[in-house]
Amino acid sequence: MIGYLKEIFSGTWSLFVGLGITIKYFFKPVVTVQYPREVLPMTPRFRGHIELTRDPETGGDKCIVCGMCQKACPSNCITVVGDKVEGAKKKALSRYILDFTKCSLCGLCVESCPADAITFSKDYNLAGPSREAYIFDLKKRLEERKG
Amino acid sequence: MSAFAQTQLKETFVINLGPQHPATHGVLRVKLVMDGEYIVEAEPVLGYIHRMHEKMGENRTWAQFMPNTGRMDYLHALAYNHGYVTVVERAAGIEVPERAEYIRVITAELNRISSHLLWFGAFVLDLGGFTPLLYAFDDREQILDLLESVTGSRLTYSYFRFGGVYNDIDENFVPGALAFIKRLRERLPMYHALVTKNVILRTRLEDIGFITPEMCRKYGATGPVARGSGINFDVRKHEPYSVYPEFNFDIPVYPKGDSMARYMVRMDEIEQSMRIVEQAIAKLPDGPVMAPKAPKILKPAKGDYYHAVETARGSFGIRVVSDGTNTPYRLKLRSPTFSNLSLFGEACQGMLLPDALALMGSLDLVIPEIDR
Amino acid sequence: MNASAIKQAMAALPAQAVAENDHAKRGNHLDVTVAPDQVVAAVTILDGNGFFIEAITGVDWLGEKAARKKEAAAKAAAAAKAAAEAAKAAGQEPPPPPPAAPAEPEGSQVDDLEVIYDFNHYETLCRVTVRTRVPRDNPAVPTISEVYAGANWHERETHDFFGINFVGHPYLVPLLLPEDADFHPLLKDYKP
Amino acid sequence: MSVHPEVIRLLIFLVGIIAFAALNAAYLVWLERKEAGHIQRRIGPKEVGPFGLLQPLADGIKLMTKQLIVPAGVDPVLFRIAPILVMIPAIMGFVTIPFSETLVARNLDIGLLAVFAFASVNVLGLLMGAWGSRNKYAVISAARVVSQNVAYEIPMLVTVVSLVMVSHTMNLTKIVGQQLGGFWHWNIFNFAASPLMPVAFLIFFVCMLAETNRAPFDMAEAESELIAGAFTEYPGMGFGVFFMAEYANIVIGCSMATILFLGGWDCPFGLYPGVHWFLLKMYFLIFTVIWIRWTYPRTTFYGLLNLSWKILIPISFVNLLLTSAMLKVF
Amino acid sequence: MTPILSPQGLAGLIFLGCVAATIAGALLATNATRLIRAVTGLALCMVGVAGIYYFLGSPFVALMQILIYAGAVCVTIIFAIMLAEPHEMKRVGKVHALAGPASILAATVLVWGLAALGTKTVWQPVACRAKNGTLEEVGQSMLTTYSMSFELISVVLLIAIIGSLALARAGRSK
Amino acid sequence: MDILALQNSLNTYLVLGALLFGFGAYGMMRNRTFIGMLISAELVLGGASINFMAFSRFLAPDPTVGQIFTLFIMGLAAAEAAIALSIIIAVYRNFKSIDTDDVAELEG
Repeated sequence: MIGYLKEIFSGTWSLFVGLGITIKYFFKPVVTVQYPREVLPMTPRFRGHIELTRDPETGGDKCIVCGMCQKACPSNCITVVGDKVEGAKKKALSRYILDFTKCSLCGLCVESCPADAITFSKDYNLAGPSREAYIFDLKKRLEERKG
Repeated sequence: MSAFAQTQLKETFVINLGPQHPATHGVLRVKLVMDGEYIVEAEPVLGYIHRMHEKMGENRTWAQFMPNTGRMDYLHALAYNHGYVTVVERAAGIEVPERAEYIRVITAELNRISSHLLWFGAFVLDLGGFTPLLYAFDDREQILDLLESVTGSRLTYSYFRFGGVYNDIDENFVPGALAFIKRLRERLPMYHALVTKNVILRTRLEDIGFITPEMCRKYGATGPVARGSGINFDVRKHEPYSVYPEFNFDIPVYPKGDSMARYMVRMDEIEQSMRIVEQAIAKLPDGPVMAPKAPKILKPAKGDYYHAVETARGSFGIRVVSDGTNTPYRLKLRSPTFSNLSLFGEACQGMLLPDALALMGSLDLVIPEIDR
Repeated sequence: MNASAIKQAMAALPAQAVAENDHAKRGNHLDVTVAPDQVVAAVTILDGNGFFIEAITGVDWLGEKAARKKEAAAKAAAAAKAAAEAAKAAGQEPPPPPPAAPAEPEGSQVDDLEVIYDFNHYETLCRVTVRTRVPRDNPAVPTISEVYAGANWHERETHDFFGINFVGHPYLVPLLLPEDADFHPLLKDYKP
Repeated sequence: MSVHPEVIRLLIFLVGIIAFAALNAAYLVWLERKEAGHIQRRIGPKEVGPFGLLQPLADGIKLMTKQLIVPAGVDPVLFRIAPILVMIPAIMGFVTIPFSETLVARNLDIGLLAVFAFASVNVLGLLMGAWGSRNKYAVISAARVVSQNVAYEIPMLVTVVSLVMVSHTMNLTKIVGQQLGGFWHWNIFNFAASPLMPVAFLIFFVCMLAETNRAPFDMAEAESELIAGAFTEYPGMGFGVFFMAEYANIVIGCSMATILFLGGWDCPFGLYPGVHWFLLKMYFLIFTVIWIRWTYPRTTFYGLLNLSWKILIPISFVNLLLTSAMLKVF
Repeated sequence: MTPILSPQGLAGLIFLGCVAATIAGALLATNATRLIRAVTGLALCMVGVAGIYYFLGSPFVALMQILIYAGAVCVTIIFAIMLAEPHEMKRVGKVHALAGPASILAATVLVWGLAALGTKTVWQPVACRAKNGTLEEVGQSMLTTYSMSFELISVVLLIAIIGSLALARAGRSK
Repeated sequence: MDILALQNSLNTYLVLGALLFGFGAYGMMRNRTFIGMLISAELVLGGASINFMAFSRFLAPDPTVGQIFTLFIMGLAAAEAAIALSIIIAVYRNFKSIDTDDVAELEG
């Protein structure tokens, strides 16, 4: 009989303890980020989709069209197209196609790049109306991205 | 048909639990033969998100397979990375700098805590309590922030490389990790007061959902499921890898074998993982984080190699068969939950539906890892 | 349970080969190769010694025999060449060309599928790998799901991926692949 | 043709009650989401209107614009009749509830009985909806609803009987009238009637939770087990009506707890009694109901029956005996 | 003619509604093709009867009627249907070709006889009534004059509980 | 006839009671399942109760009697329902049918 009452009491007490915890949190400030209103900055190492880096001297890309990124990519989402430039020894990048629908953001391409020509963007607000919207030409993006 | 099934009336009906069901946490389907609310037979039906990782491995280079490993168990991705890099390093004979191993252990253990926290929340959600899930998420976010600042990703890290780690930790990481541990130490008693000691939860977990040690052995259960049945088996102690022998930690073992035992094992493991992280941070040596001589193009010697790591869900074994080329000849991924789930059919016979769901939750299923 | 005890126990099986491995290098302690009909016996020994099942899988050795033959031929040719050169250097008559590459035993033109069973022990560290080989054109192995209930799913999975027929399996239907799948993706000659 | 004032009064009250029930249901959803949000350290609805106050409206419009699908294979009559059958008793329950001394639609002498009589019909509606859905989850849910309600009606009614013994009437207005004059007169502190009165209040409250299928006794719609239980097949407003009835039942249950134990419209300090005190107490109880839901995991079936048969029923009988003994003694 | 929009008129309207509910419910209960609908009919009928009790000056009995019939008996019956006939798509039962017309005939004769008997008889209203039939009086006489039958009813209920438990358990142990 | 004042006449109730009784009798004859018969029995009881209540309201010197009788009938009906349903379930366990004819055949 004592045990029975004790059990009831301890059980009920545990319930009240639970209520006490939740009401304490009820009065604490919220911890969520109101996402579209507030935007958190991404950490420096955040791996977004890749982006061509700007060469500070020429203002263009640094790509040497070696195709290492293309080879390193596990999902075959990179296509690098280069043109032979008259006079110059190296090829110049004409198009850098990233099929973002296939990309798994693993970062192997950035690691494999011998010229540091690609880097991760910090852009995570990606939305588009169609699949085609995710086939990026990074060269074009670089040109559009001023500064 | 089990003995239980035969003693019952043949008034059974079939329920399809899933593939879309709130309690299966993914696309798992369980075909239940029920007598009223009692389960007569249960047959998990797998393969709804089967992606054939093993074949993918045969079609890409050793390094290219790395992102796949984190995508199997997205909750404890770093352990999977760890298992894969270690087996390939073993095959190729790459020495890893000590600092890299320490960083691997620290991040993997933090990841284990995050996995257990998510499990804790999801498990209580299975039992009908929603709030603990969000409290656990609050804590888990802190870990994910830490890991993101180091690895650049929040879920599928692909952080480890053959011969080290991709990037050294930044200066904020160590204070951040210590602050997080302090915070979680303060929060854990709250979890216990809110959930563990709650009389409703206790009636739902205690003495229900028994898994015997013999069943574990026959089905190959590992991890918290086995430890909840009194089996002192943890790959980190049993078959030490990386720098785990350097650390002083306990393996929580609960002999009872009910759902509560598995719950307690995981809750205690959070504390043990925090201990490991603290010790590793204290001992963290200086030095490079990448082996200097790590080859760019890997061609491990012919032969087959096996390596197992302890993930949050049990022993993840990976067998690679190399033919000496730059692609694996065969990759076998032995996922712990596959074995753990296989005993569900036997364990839940004669149970009530809500108890069976509690049992299923206590197995800590991650469906992509089962289906691979 | 140490490896040598298991080795001794396994020695009773006919037609077996047991190799002790360097655990640090290969990740297992014991490699037991048995004939397909001995699998159940070998697994029963492990069961009696308290091992738990880790996994069952297969490996497709397509082209292995051809490669080996080629290798043997190359080796023989190289040996012959070396011998000839040695003889030439010694100023002797070149020896008669060696007989054609040693004929393989009959029926061996078909490559093998290897079935690998991994076992481990809860108390003491001892990983045992049981291997068996079956011809690709008739891959049939007796099931061990009678011994280890957990083998049921692993065998179904292996059946999915390799088409290996586990004779006596209670429910050998696709587990991970679609119910009506009749292809076996991990075979090396599988083209999607 | 002159219209009798009593008729007009009844009609006004009827309209008022329906409006009150519907508005309450809508804004209790808002309260529930907001409270859950803050307990979980989030905000809850905030986009529609200030503090998300128009969210119930948006939800209502959404539910109403959904197609009313009657799935193939269901019993169409039962399927359609069940939401109504759940809603009508919920509205009827309001008829006899006195919100203040004068604010009562129909002051029945046996108002207490009326509330419980109408509340008992609720089960029938749920049962029919679940059975009519021809969904296995719904049928399991139906079986649970019945056992739960049967098991909890007993301690609830026994507690209420002991209260009726104390107050000698089943007229709700009179029951409150006896408790007027400060919180020490309330039945919950009426130790002269039975020392177990606070416990009786707890029992009543727990039974009320179980009767209204609220967490932690929401096994009828246990979403992690039975998806949505009895409501699994209901689309749009069919589901909405069930939902409204559930909240209306909570309001009735909390009102009854207020009237029976907490002195109804009485001010705790004996000053200025009025409808505001009633609403304050009732909404505090509703707040507690929601608070409980977002704190505890769900019980199981046997846990629930154990609680009822091993704890609540014995204690409520002890309370009954004590009350009658005290009545005889004093 | 009583005006509709007066308390009496409304009461009359509601009374007619109750009568309609009773008859419709009874019709449904006896003629439905599915048992579950028959129970719905029974519930409707009993709610109607409860309304009629209300008009007969006894709200207490009316509410008890709702509590017991709609809240308990109908629920129990539905429960039994669920337990016993999970696949109740078939008709209520096999009926002999003659059974329908014959039973209609028999029932009509019965109704006509009873109704005629009731309406043709000249009832003698009592001059003075000792009591008003209030709840207090009901309770008092239940515990004084009719205490024996009250006790008997409780014994019957107890036996019913034990009996049904015994019956239900007997099948389970097989 | 004042259709809105019907509730004040005894005959209305007597006819209604007779009707319910008749429905019950008809259902008893026609239905061939236990549950159907049980429902019909409840109708018969309801008809009888209406008569009791009506007489008690209009004629009896002590109007409590009818009410008490009705209450007793309700108690009996509840007990009857409980017993009948447990019988039905027991029968169903044994014969897998709640059809009276099936049970009779199996017995013979």
